[in-house]
Amino acid sequence: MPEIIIRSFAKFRELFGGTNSITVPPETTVSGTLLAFAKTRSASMDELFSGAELKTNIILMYNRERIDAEDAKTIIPADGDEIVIYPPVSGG
Amino acid sequence: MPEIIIRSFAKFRELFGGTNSITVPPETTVSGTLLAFAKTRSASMDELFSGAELKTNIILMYNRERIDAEDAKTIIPADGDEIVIYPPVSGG
Amino acid sequence: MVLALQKEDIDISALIKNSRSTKDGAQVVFIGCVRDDGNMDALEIEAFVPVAEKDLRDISAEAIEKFGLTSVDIIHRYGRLELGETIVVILVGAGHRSEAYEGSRYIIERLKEKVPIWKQELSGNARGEWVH
Amino acid sequence: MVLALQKEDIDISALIKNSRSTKDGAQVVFIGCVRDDGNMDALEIEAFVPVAEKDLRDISAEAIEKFGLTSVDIIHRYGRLELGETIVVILVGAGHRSEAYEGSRYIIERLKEKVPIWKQELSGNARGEWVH
Repeated sequence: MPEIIIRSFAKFRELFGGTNSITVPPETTVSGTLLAFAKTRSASMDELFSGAELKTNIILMYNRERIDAEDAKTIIPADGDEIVIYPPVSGG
Repeated sequence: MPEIIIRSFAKFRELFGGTNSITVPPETTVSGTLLAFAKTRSASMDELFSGAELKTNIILMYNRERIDAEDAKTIIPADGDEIVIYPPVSGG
Repeated sequence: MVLALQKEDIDISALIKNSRSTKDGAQVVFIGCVRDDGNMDALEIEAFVPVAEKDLRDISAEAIEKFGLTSVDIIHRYGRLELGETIVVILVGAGHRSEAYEGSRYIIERLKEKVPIWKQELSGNARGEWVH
Repeated sequence: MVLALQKEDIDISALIKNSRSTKDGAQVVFIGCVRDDGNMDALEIEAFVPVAEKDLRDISAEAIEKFGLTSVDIIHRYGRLELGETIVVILVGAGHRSEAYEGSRYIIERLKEKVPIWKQELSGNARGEWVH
């Protein structure tokens, strides 16, 4: 079963830790991987999902490329791939 | 008869010299003083006047305060007063 | 052209000197600083550095293309910054001032909407709000 | 707050350091430079210094009033300046970036329309056009 790395920044890092990994069944999408991850922590469920839908203010990267919530429902990460999640940015 | 100082900058300084003085009859306005000054030099007549009217792109100061062409027709400088004339500015 | 994230303070006069060319009629420098809003005594700045640096390169290329800039430098700091310290410096050069102002403004707005950098208020030893 | 005309080059980093306060979220520095337009190899800048300095004080007060700036510094050089040299530096501080950008732009536009300073192109030993 593929093991996927989940990296979190800022508020998400404080809540979930900076780097996690989760093992999911084959053919699990990015969205499904994050849902499986969220179920492992009570804090993350409410922060990341509204019901079964990823919250729209979460920024997602798959292997260092930005993806949107629709992409997250179709992309199937492979073993060792990385998903990055972060809240809206505030530099400058 | 009052002696009026006329200071010129930039292109006008090159044409007329930086500081001049001119003696005019009592009760001569700023505009009249400049007309008398212009008549002393062929270059200055065309640069400063269209007919008897001061050109609109000339900036005027009377004793270090900006005045407009209308003011120039009413203000009567006293002996030792200063009129400054300059072309449009271009700093920055 | 310096496009970087760093912990150290930023040498603004070296940037100005190194990026100036005789093609420049104007340079505009934007400096973001830690403002005392009364709720904190420092900021902790977190960045996803490799992605942020790639984003700065992309934003710089966009701004050069869009405004015909002659140069762009962007340096953003991370780590703990005290009140009054420099957070970010954006320096652009252009033939004329309009492009320089507009290019500078474009870069800071794109940076704030896109680049993975976050600010958290610190008060004494306590970690406070994430600033948006 | 430095509002001055001078022949000497301008120490921009000293200005930035001296004007910064913890009320500032942003500083914007506008630098005007001698651009090589292909027709000249230097500029001669002439100023009516006492009036220009009074105008800079007036413009600074207007900008502070209009945009709530925390500080304004304006230094304009005069005399002979070579290609690539600094002509003018305008530094403004503000709580937020919008006011800083808008205040800075306001000041340079007012300076260009009002303050008695003129530029003449020099080419070798020849005096050329007055620039507008």
